[in-house]
Amino acid sequence: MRRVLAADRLATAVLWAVAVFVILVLVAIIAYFVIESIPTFSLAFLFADPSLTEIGGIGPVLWNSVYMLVLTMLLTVPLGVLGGIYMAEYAGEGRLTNAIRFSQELISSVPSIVVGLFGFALFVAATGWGFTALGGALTLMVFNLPLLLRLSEQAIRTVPADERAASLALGATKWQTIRHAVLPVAIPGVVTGIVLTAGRVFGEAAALLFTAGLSTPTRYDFSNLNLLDPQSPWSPFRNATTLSVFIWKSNSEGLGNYVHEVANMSSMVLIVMVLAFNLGSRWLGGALQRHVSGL
Amino acid sequence: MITTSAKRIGALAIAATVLVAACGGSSSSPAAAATSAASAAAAAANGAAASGVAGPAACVDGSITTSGSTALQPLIDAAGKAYTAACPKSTISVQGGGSGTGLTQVLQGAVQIGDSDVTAESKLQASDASQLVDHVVTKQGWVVVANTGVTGVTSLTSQQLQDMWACPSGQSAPKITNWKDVGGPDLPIVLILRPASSGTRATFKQVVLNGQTECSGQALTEDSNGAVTTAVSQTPGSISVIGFAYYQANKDKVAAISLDGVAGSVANMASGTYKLAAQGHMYTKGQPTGLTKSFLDYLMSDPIQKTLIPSLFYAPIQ
Amino acid sequence: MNTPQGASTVTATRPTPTPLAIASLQPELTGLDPDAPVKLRAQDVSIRYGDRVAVRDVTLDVPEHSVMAFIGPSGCGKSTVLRCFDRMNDLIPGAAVEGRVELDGEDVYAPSVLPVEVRRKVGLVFQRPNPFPMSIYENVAFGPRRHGEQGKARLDDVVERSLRQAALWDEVKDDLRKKSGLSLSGGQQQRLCIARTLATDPEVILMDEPCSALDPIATLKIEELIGQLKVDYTIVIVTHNMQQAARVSDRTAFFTLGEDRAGYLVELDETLRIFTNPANQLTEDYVSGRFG
Amino acid sequence: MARLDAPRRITLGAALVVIAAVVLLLGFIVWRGVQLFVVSGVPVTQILSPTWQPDPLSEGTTYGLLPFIAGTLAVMVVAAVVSTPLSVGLALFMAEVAPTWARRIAQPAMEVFVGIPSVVYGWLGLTILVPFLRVHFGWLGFATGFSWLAGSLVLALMILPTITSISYDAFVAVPADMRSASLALGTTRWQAIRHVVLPAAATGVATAIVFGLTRAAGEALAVQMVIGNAPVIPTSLARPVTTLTSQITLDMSDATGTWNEALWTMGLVLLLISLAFVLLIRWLGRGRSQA
Repeated sequence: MRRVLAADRLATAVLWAVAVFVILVLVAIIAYFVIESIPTFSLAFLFADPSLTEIGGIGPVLWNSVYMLVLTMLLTVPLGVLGGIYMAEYAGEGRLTNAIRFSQELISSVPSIVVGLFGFALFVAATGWGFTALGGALTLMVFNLPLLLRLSEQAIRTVPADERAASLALGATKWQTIRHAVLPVAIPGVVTGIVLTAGRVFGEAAALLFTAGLSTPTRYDFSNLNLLDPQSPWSPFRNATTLSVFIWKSNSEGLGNYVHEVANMSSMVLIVMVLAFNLGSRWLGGALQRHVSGL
Repeated sequence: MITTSAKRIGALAIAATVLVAACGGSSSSPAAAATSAASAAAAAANGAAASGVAGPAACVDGSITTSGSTALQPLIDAAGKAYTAACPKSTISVQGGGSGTGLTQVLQGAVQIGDSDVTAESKLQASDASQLVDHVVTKQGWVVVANTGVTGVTSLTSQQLQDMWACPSGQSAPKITNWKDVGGPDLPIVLILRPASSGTRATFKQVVLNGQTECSGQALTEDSNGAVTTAVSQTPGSISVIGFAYYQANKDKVAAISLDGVAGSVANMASGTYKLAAQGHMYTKGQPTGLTKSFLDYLMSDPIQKTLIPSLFYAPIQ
Repeated sequence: MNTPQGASTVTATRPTPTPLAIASLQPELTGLDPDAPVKLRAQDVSIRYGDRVAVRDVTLDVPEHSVMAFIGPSGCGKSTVLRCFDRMNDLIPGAAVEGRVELDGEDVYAPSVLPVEVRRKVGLVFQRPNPFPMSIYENVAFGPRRHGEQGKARLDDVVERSLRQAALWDEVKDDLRKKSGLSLSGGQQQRLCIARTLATDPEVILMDEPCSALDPIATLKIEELIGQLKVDYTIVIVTHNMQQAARVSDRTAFFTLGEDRAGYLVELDETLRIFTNPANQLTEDYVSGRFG
Repeated sequence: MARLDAPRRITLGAALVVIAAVVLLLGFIVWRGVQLFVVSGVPVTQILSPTWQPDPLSEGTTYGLLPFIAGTLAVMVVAAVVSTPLSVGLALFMAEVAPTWARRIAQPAMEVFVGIPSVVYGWLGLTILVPFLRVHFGWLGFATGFSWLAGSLVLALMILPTITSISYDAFVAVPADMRSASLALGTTRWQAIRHVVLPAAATGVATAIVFGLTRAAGEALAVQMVIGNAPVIPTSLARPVTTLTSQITLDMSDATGTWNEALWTMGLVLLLISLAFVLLIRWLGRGRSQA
């Protein structure tokens, strides 16, 4: 009896210790970057151009991260959500469903560097586009689409069968039912899925090395709205180093003097963005949930 | 092979590139032009202040990308900045990636200029290399650097370096594995190599090692000049090779070692007495035109050769 | 403690002694032993979940080797009271028990008493059969093993004895180790759960609506089993089924919800009395099906 | 097949894009991956050689991928060994032990962990872990700090949230009944966890670990920054080793010709490894649905 109780106490203590340790590691990581960044950080860092010889800034790469995010989402969201609708509403169990599901699982386990190689061969070399934001976004789509499709499917599946039956019983067609009865209820879940997928775009680097390019053009002219002009910051046909790639690049190609400071500050900005994204998505998901259920 | 795949879809690809390039090159909506003009003066002043280098004699609009050698990158990057500062309607993207990247990509048409530390012939098949046109724009050098903890060793001979680097046939370790054998402290030597595909490593192997194979088994391999610099500065007993510019930017973090009694300096390289040097190549696929030609010409002009190149620790081409 | 309400105030409407005293007046009628020692006792027990009072001021005694049934409408706190005897309420965050709960005269909520010790003496059979996803044998041997029994022969003995007591032995003896507990029918699963409880050698068995998920035939088997088990054990059973309470129990406690939504004990008496001539109008209404 | 209405056709089309992407990706990688054997005529068995001598300028060019495959597996396995106790422990804590307030901290913390990009982990490893190992564990043979262990520790941190969240789901999926049943039999909480919750969630936890391994096998940049990239068969945790992914990132940009083909073959090998993991996960999942 005493031994059993001692084991229980010990195990509880160990589990607490593990939890505290892991959380402390996380806190330490964040604190490290914040503390390391404070002496050199200024708001100008967020907007200035990168430089090989001085501290510079991350303006263009920050813009590129946001731009790539939007572009990837523009490509991924319609396909992912529509595919999710198919899987949840139309697909029965069968070979096709099985094939789609297997494809999902396979792609989500393929190393991102391999997806990057694929993107390089297809979207960079074969198309002749060179390194472009579009090539990067298409590559990111390849491995974000299955995830989003899965998450939307799950969100749609959680809508109770009663909702569908009620709508169908009123004489609505299947599509009307999906459109007006199912989707509105599933929206919060779908949005959470979109946000989760989007978060990965911020962090991905390996798949973008060989697709969106490593250079950081400066002097963005935001009044240039010509989407085909590689000089325009709005154009998908241009190099687009994202913040994650930039951190890797500044370690490998930075000239030395400020590599540390730049990488630390960039990491901090990246972590803060991810944090904000997380909090934002929780808030958005909650707000949507209230909005939908309040209707 | 990338090249075969590229050829197959060649026609399509070229069509696409031409379309994009055409749209890109000729695009100057009135609004954009006005804004660009307005910001031109400021940008030019900015650029000039940053580099202290005069721009090109004549501007050509457009957008090009160069990629390749990280050793050449600081030079091309600075030249590109100076060019676009003076010519606000042109964009020059400068990427690293390594010499092989530059050569492969210029061959594929992914970039307009491929920068390389080595000749195309040494990297590509003859049929591919013959499609490329070589533009030698500078001479660059590398310094053997050691961790600052390695005291008392300021110069090494080629023979010593060979004994530290190369594997005698049938051996898994080099002849010299401790600094004390070359007059330094009692500290194991840690070799830090670049990837076997890198131009820096190829040049060092050819010039210093006489083509002998490196003992890669126990060595660290780091990706690029920057990563090597970080690793050498951190790792006691380490030795590696980095470009002049990277050394100059990190003088206080790593210790330079003279080669055969000759210090790695621009003057020694220019005079030909420092042998760990090579020409910096910029390759185009076929003869250059438009902005590409203008940029290459600019690189050969006085502001670059006489001002920028020495300031970044390269040597001019006479 | 607040002024006593609930049970005591309600029974006070009739000039009779406490319910237990009534039962003891007619031993010849019920066959109950009036001198049987008290096994479980709740004294002024109130149970709260956070701010909400779930049950208030329950006072009752359960004599040894007898069966007591708890009946009453949904949400009246029968299960809550039941579970304070083996401290399973401790597992619900925010649950707090006031008053005194005794097992053999000892306070089970005393700081020095460990829930684990209480639960070894007081077994609990759940509403839905919940065998572990392991073999029948392992299910029954689970408790003894955890309590330190290692010997194979003794474990075999315990398993066989418990399964026999639970009237399941003949049905499962051939595939004790082959079959998962989950592969049995609902009624068999519930008897397996009872066997599993018996294997830990408890003194009291609490049953929380043990038949509500079972069909009538399985229910009957469990009821027969309860009749056999009371010889050796003290049993408290919560049930929704009044016939079941009438069939299996010696005494019945009727709970209901007060105005404040808190449950309280209305009346406790021998079962025959509760179903034929209850003291309280509420009880009468409930057992005759007029409310609840 | 019945006639399809428009919405059905459109949504089906979207779903088929996933299959198309997989087929295209598989086709491409396989096609490029076999060039080494088909076009350059390197014997298939040569990739099992321990010698990586790809430089066409040196004699005895050999495309042995064994150091990379062995390195990938080695780094991955040690990462899982380090990460599993921590992440399963944390998942158990969150599912079984944590009071509400602690869970409210731990859950969002895990989400933030998932969100931290891998390059950031790599950068941390390079600037903190590598020097730390060298300075404090130099006596154990960490001459440079760049090592198998450094790579595994960085990976362990990266896969921690993956294993945690999947095994947490597995623990939460164990019916509350099971725990109550155990406790009602007079077991301690730890006994209930050890003998009821853990066995019931075992396949889920196994799946979580395999997911973690998959992620570890595929991670490129973070590992490459701290592992030293020496193409040798791993023999000591303190020595530099290399992996498939890091060699691809190192050489892909510079290697041409047959050498380049060998890198695509590495990509193919990686793909086969992840395929094996997917099949393993499916097999585990099947076991669970039967139970």
